[in-house]
Amino acid sequence: MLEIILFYIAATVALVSTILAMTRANAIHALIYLIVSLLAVAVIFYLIGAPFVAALEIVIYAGAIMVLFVFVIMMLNLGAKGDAREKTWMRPSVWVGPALLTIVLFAELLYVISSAEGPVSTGVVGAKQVGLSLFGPYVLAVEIASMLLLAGLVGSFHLGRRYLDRAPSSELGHQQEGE
Amino acid sequence: MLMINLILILLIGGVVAIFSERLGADVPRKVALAVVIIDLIYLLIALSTIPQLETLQAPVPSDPETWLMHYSVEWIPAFGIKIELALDGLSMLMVLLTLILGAVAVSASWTDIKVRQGFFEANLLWTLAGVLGVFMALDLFLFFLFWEVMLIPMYFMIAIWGHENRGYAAMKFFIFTQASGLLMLVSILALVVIHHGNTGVWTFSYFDLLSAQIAAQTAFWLMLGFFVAFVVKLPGFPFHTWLPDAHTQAPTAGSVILAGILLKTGAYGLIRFAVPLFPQASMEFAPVALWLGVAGVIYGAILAFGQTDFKRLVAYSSVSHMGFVLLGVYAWNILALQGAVMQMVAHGFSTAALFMIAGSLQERLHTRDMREMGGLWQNMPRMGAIAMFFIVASLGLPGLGNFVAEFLVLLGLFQVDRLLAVIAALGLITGAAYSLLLMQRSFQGEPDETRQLVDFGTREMLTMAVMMTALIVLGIYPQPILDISRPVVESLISFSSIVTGGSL
Amino acid sequence: MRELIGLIPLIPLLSSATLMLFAGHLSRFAIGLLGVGSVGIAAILTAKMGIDFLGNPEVFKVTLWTWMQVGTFSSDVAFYFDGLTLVMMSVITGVGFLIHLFSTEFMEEDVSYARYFAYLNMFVAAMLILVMADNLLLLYLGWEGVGVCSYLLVGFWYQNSANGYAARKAFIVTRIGDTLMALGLFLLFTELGTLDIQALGDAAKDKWQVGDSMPLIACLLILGGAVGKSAQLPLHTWLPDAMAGPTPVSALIHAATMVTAGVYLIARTHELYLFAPIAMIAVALVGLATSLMAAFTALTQHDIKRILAYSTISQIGYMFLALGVGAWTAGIFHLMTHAFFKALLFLGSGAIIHCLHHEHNIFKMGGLRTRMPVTFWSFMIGSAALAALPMTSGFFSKDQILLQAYQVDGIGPWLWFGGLVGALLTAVYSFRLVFVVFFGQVNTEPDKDTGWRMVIPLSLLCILAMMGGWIIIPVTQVFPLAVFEHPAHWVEYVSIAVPIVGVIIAYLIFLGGQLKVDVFTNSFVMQKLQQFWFSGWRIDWLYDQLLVRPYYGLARALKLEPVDNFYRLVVTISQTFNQWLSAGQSGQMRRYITSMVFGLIVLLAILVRAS
Amino acid sequence: MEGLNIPLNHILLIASLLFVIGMLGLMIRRNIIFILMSLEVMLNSAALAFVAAGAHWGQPDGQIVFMLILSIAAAEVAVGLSLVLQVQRRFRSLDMDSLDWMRG
Repeated sequence: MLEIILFYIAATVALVSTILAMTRANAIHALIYLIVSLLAVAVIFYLIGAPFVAALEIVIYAGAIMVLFVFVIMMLNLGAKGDAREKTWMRPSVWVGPALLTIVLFAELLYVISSAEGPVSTGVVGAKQVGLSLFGPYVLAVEIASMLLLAGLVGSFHLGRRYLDRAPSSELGHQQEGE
Repeated sequence: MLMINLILILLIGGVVAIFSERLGADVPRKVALAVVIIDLIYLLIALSTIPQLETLQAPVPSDPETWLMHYSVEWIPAFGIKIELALDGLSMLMVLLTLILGAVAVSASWTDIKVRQGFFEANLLWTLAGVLGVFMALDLFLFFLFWEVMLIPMYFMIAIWGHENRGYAAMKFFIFTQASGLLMLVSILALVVIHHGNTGVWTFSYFDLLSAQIAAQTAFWLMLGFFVAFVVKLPGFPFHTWLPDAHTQAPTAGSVILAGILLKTGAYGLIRFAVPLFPQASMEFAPVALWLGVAGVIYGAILAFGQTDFKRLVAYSSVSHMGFVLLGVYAWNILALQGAVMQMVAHGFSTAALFMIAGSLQERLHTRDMREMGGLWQNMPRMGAIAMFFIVASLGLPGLGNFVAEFLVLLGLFQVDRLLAVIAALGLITGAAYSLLLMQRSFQGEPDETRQLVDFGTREMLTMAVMMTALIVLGIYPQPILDISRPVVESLISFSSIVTGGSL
Repeated sequence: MRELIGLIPLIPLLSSATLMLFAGHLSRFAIGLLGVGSVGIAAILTAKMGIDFLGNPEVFKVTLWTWMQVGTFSSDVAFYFDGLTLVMMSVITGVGFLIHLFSTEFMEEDVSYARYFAYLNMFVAAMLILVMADNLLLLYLGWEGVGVCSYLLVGFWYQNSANGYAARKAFIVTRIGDTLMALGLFLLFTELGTLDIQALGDAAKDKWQVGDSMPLIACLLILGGAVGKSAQLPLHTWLPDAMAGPTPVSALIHAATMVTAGVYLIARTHELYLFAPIAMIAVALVGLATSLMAAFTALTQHDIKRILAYSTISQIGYMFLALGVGAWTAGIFHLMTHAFFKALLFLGSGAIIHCLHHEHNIFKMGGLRTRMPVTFWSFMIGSAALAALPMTSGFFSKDQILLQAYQVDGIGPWLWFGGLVGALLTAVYSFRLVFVVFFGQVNTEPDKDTGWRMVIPLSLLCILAMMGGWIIIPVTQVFPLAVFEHPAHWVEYVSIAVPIVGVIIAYLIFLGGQLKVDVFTNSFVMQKLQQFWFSGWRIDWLYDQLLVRPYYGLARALKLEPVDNFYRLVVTISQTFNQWLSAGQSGQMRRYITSMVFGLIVLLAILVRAS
Repeated sequence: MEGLNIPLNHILLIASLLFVIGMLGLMIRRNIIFILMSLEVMLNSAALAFVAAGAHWGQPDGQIVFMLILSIAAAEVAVGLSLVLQVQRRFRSLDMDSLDWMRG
């Protein structure tokens, strides 16, 4: 019974903080709400019997990835001017249309998932089981994930270097004239 | 092997021509001329070994062994694609015409081309190679391949060395031929698939596909695919509009090849493929094709009359003349078909020569606009006299090749449909109108004494002499040509009449 | 000897080719020698053949080679020689030789001397082929060949655009007739299976009945060709304009030989015409109408050559009348005498023009009788023959025509009467010409007199024009014998008297001045009528409005290629699609995402429906 | 723990709500940082659905897909953020709408 209440609280927190994260003007504020949302999702993971995933969610998602965001936002140094501009971009004319589309899509999803029945979980699937499948039938997926991460590493290393600044901006300007 | 060699000599000659440019700007044209002439001599030597009797023997369309030459090796056995070449009287005439006009074309562009001569001559030779392939290939896949091969170098010739509006003209030429070629490809593939469905054999060979059994409705659409491809090339009304642009913008050699040879591939295709492969469907379609032919004859002549651009006028005259070929093919009796073959040969010479004259004028006057010409006879009497010769040839003066052709076509057509023959005969009158207008506007009239123009020199006179001799011989003693094509034409007619159970 | 018949057209042809190829390397004397000599040799050979033939009148045929043989169609390059051929060849080479000789003087100052003789020799060759041809296709070759030579010679002085226009008009108008004739050939071949002239006659006897529609159509088509070439109504308009060419050309081509080719053609194919009586009547009516129309027109012209041109049209009309009434011998006879006296008149006018600084207007001439006596006498004799005054050559031939026309059942007397009116007019206009040009006061002084190369042809032609009527042409084997009953004597007397009356009228009006016609001619109606006649009955204008202008308009309207509009439409449509689609490529990420979402919604909806 | 006794479609409802919110953010935000964040939300919601489905069947496969998604998210963020840095350096702006050179 407690878990059920906890679940609905976590779900509410996740939804509210995500909505707030999407609508904030200040990037850091938004990020904090996002972290909250992730943590709430981690709680849900734990509740539905996936403790290993809950841990990963907190450590890697809320921890590593979000910190990356924080670093970048700090490097960009957006400031108050950026916030003001964000506000001007959030006019109703911008979001009414997308919102309608979103509602339609949600309605469709609702229709689809309404047919799902049964309890969400019947027991805990622990780290051991996950590890066994991971290096059993899913070993190829592990390899793919490692390749992907390597590619991400190389890509971000290359893109992050400052010497790209020397890339001929005149050439880019030229292209623009050529349009 | 001989036929492969003919094509290979030209293809390799093209490569040699590109590299020979390093030896000097005027080397490639000499190389090209040498290559074409070697090819011609090679062909003549090979032909001389065929006994006279055999050229007069009727080849059975579906039996390659009765043809003058036949060569076949496997290429892609999985689909039954072979490298299959064959030569009968009709192809032989066309191949000879191609090589002679090829040499003429090289001569026509002797001084015309100022940049990248090597590549130009290479394109010229490759076009010739493609055309030879088209005239000799009897595997439909190979035929289609050569059909495309001759198109692309020609596109380059117009697009790179053409005149002021070359990009547009080259693109138009390309799209028209390419799109119609794709229709033909669809037809070829459908034909092969249907034949496979009936017999379980994959084959692209003309000889096998002749006997394919196709439902009438399907045959009609397949025939239409071939017909459109060939009529665009011919060009027949109303698919002719690429021609005036392409001709006007092409360099002289390009126009010579285009008018002299490339258009004939369309006519050849109709005679060789479109009708024999689908005799029944062609018979049903013949009235439409004949009306298109008549429309081409008259429409081309009227538009030629309205032009002020020398080359455009000649281009429209081609439309008119090739209308006679279409008439000849679809009248499908021996008179008309022989006339169509004659027209292919004679028009090749007369129009090529007119384009050479147009090119020479443009080189000297830097304009093709006839409103800026006039009285050129005074400045260049030799060119004037030669122009007069070819103009009266093109208007169908008896004693020159074109007359024999037009007469036979009309006579053959008259036996099939008198009304059409009467309308087509109007083309003789309108033909005279535009031809003489051309003469009047360019060479006659008020001369401009201040012009300093160089008359034709020895090289040009020699080239012209070749074509004039050819036209005179065709005009007063056409029998050798008629004898060469007669067995082919007769056997085609009898073949299709067996299939349709009657005359077309 | 017979095998050498091929040489007769070949020699002028070779000479022509030589002149074209080596024009720059030959002296003027050599050019003249070659040009005149080749026709001279042809004339000598013809004379030899003629003498042989008269001694032993045997028709023969020489086949040189097969021209084309396709399926059942076959045509040889073969020459057929009979009396009719002989007459035509004699006229062509004989008169042709004299005109060539005349030309050497007339053209001596022209820069394109060699070109002139090249064309003229080629013409003689083509004309010989025309008359010698054994089949209609070879005849057609000569037929078109003379057409081109005529075109080349009319437009000889190409520097003047008007000449070029006249030349083109000549060619195209005759081409209309030629095309009709070509259709006639197609029909004949399709119906009778041959184009060989003799075989056609035989085949016709087998397959046709008199009065069938096929022979009628075929004969009318052939008549179309003849009408074009011989400048008869309604295709006569080119001939007056064709006078733009050098005058000896007018004499040779547009008076003596080429324009009479139509007469020859109908005479040659008379066996077919026998199956189509209606076509014969059509020939007669065309001839009569033309001769009257042209005679009226000639009466009002100022230009000496135009007068002669209309007179030629009119005289050929007589020949057609003769052919139409079945008087083939008379028609051919008139063809020959006409060749003599009309060549004479043209050469005479050429001499005048030559000596009078290229003056063409007869009212600027006058009093030349004493200045140019040879020319005067040539003109007198020529005009007398033209007017058919008794004892001249024209008298014999025209008289025969009129008398035979009278014999025709039904319309005969009307034809005869029409012919008489024409004869009267002929006498008036021809002597109007003589009186205005040679009598009265001198308006323009000639700057030179005729040299021997002009005098000799003129004198010889004078003799022929006077005596030609005594020649008996050897065509009795060619044509069926006409059943000739001598008509009442009064008919004959009237026929003889009418030309004399005409001359007297001309004298009274134009020379003596006794007959005051000013009041009459100045009346409003007559003024209008004169203008109408002067313009050639407005036929040129009519064609201009009905055919030439619409054709030019059509060509101009179509110049920009309306068919291309369809393809341009295809291009425009694909460009429009291109614009639409590339407008979607806005570069705005959010829009892409939005459209992806939209797509997602649609896909999901499809999935939901499907499940 | 012996599982959670709530209907599966409730958790799927949460997941889809999170997904559409992320998508809405993707569509309405112009700042690249926010776009990347929205992507994170969407990836996360998808991961939630996977894990829930896995839990429903008592299988570890859902969790494995979560880990795949995690690595994708990590790689994506790494590359995306370095791109953000480049964009900021070159254009002095993070406005997605101004980066429309690919306009057709």
